[in-house]
Amino acid sequence: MRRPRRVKPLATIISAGLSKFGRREGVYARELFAEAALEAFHRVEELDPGKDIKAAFIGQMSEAYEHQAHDAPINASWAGLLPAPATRIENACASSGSALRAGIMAIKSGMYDIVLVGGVEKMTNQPTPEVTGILATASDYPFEQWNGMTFPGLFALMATVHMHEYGTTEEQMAAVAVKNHKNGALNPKAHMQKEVTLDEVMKSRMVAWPLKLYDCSLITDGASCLILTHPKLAKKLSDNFVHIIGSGQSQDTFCLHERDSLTTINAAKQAAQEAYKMADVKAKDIDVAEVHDCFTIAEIIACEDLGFCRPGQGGKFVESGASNIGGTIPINTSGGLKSKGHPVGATGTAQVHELYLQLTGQADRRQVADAEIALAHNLGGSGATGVVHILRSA
Amino acid sequence: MRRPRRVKPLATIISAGLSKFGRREGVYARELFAEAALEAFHRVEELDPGKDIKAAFIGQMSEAYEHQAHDAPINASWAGLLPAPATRIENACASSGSALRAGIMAIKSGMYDIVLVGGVEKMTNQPTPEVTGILATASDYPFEQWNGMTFPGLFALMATVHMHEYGTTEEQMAAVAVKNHKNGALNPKAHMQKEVTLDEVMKSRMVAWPLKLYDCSLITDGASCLILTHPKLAKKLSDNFVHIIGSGQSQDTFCLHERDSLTTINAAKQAAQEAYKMADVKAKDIDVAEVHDCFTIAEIIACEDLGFCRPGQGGKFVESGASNIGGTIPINTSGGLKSKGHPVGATGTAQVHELYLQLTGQADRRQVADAEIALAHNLGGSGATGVVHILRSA
Amino acid sequence: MAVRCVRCKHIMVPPRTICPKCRSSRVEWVQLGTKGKLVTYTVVHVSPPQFKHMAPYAVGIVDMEEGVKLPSIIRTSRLESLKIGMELEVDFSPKSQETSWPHWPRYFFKETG
Amino acid sequence: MAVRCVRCKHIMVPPRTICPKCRSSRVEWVQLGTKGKLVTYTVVHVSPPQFKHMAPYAVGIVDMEEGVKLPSIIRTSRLESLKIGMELEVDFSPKSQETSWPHWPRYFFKETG
Ligand SMILES: [Zn+2]
Ligand SMILES: [Zn+2]
Repeated sequence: MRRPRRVKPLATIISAGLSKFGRREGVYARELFAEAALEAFHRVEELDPGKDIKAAFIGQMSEAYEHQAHDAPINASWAGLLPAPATRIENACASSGSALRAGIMAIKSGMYDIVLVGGVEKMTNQPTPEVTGILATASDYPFEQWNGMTFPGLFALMATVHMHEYGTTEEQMAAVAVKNHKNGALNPKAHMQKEVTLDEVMKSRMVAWPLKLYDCSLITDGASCLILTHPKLAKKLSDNFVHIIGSGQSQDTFCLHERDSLTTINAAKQAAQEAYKMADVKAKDIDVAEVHDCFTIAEIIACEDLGFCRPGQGGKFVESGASNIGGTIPINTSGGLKSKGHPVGATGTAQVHELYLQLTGQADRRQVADAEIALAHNLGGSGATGVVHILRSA
Repeated sequence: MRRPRRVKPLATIISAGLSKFGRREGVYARELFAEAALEAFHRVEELDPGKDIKAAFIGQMSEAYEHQAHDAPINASWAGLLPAPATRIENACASSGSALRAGIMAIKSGMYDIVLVGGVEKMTNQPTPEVTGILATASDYPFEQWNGMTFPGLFALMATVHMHEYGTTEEQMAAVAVKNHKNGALNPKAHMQKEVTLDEVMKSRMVAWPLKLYDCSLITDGASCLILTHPKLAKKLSDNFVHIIGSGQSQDTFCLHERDSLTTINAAKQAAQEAYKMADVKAKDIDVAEVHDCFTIAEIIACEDLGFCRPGQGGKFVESGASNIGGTIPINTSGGLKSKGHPVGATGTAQVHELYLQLTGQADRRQVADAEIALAHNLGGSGATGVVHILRSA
Repeated sequence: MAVRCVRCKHIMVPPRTICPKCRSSRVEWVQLGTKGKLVTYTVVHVSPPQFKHMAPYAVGIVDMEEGVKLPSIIRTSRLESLKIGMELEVDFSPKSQETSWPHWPRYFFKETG
Repeated sequence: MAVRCVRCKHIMVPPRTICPKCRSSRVEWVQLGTKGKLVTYTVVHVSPPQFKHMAPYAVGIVDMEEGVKLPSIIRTSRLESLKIGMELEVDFSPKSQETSWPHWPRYFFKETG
């Protein structure tokens, strides 16, 4: 295998933390965030977080769940950070993917030497129809929300075309769910640690045809965070660090009906090209990836957009087992949004948390052997925002 | 006067735009943002915005006004930016102050060479009690919202102590309103272009004792933006540019009851110290300032926190005329949040827009003679977030 | 219902003030026709509270004769008859009484004929 | 009602899991007393919809004997008698029937005696 050129890292991750994902009744977002932060702090005993961490960027999608905006200072101060400035970053489901980018820029600009990035969402205190409505605020109000479109609905519109153009089947989509639940069953932090059969997925109730309940990610409470620093400082602070060598973010039209193609998510494709170029790696160099499987069709499209398989072949790709743990490119070893859960604002950095574990050999029963280069793929909304990061083990 | 050392700029503002502020009925936030962006684009004809602007950071406080989250990509694409990635920054009333900082880091990190920063809020499609409720989400839900506290209420709690400790009077607070309305009457973009008398302010109806209607900033629709680049590139692109030489952001406890003192806003004081140090200037070097007069008491405290007068002397300072246009340090020449209006997410960069006009000699009837160094002071919530920027003419 | 860029003739729905193709800010209103073809569709079973009374209902994207596409609810009593490529026409008839939604021209699509 | 840091004894309201003074994560519950002094107050005339039925009403910050401060609604029939430094005591009696607010111990303050 070609050894990619070792480019200079943008920033280095010296620690990562994740709250338990699930229905966390009676717990506020700020407490979830503190739980994730404490785990991250415990990995780097040399760090005095309240003194050493100089700024925080925290992804959170909605003020509606807890009637609380301006949440970043709350979350940060609950994690013991004060007076370090905290800033909320919101790009729907890509909120913490974008927060990670803000953190990278903060480090790379030289304005701060150690920063915390992360995300959080507390969703389960609202009933499902309300959550559906809150999530729908990330789609266009006058054109999409007003036309009765939901998030499953928007991704279903893509699935319908993918099936029509490429012959993708409902069973292939279901195979994504089966794989990710199998992985999630190995992850003690996952919301649903339970395997599902193809038959169970196929027979689950319809949400937005052709997407069924088990094609959809979970409504979950959770938080995630990472501690970033300069590559040089990393060695002094941590024995387990990984380098960020590529970061891309791009944008497509907000509404689906404005796009030329519905079988690809251009923002993610462009973000990946940017990140690949920066990192000087190619799709075939990736050893393990977390992709944004908010719906099973999204993972199929992601595999195509990221170049793991050819356009239209994403369904066959997952069916082949190539993306299983032990396959050529294991995808969503954490269980993904599908089984680990999708606390919207937490998702981007939760993906990177899993890759941090993989690249530092701490992924336990989910460990991918000899993983050196990893990719995280995070979408906002129905793909108006795409964020891709590439990591390299130290 | 001591000439401050000319430090290397963090980034350079090559253009600025502002929508008309006011009740903009039937207009969406995205249209307001495009209006501000178009104005900024027209100032730099050499720029091809859709091609040259590489990223956008857009402050917006609430998804509730238009049932729309994930707004940054919408606002940016309405301004013709695609596929440049757009990210929403939310820190309540300091949202676009923080967005400006994200833009500075983006430039200084070398990841982008030209970025757009700005902010927008469309507030008037909700009735005042609902707006009061939406704004209250920027205060703590379980402890402040739940105890019936509103934003005027939180600042009133500070005013009560300021009056008790320093003998500050309701008339001194009213003097802030009179001054800022006088300035706003000279600003064609201001929401209320109308002078008010001390008597009118004193007799206006009570909102939260001792704050009356005319002590409160306006509920306004509006947008603002700035175009940032490297100092070197600025000369090629614009004849009217100003340098950002200091940027600070700090954080205090989220709730008022957790603070040691209620007569100062520590987050702003610390942000100012950081910015002054970076810029190597002192309070007395500032020629013109925009400060966060969400309530009249806030301007009084700001003048003390920024070192324009001694602690407790803010009331006498405004009464003395020192902060009038023509005074020793003109404050809120734009009319401030009080008279220009306070479309929450737009405020931080709207303040800098005014200072851009002042430092490039384009402030028309509000022009401060020979202004070279300017300061912007932006608060989030009841002062959990403080953001201060210092600018220097080219 | 839509605007067209005066410079490059790009048609925009939603209407906007700057053309995303050529960045011109000169745009003009255009009237779209009434017919189009279904590009894609889904049937929404789990809906937000405002649409609960309609569920399950079909939504889709319709390619109009002018080359512009519109998102829309597809009114049909036969959800199983929906097909990519089928012909649809605009239906302006108000059947529901949403009040809290935006003041935007309300439209639906239905099968032709 | 409050938690105290086991290491540095700092009392925290709202209760939290990491001490903001010494960053210890060992905290314990403490029971506060019932009396305190008014640090500051205001009378809210323009309120959010949920509190409209009470307006005008007083809110303030109360300094408890333990040195911790609490935000609270101050129940009094004589709004004009409020004064910084006045003595107050906790009043747990439920008088309103908020339902959509958090499950947090509900408290008010009133004048002593
Ligand atoms: Zn055009
Ligand atoms: Zn302590």
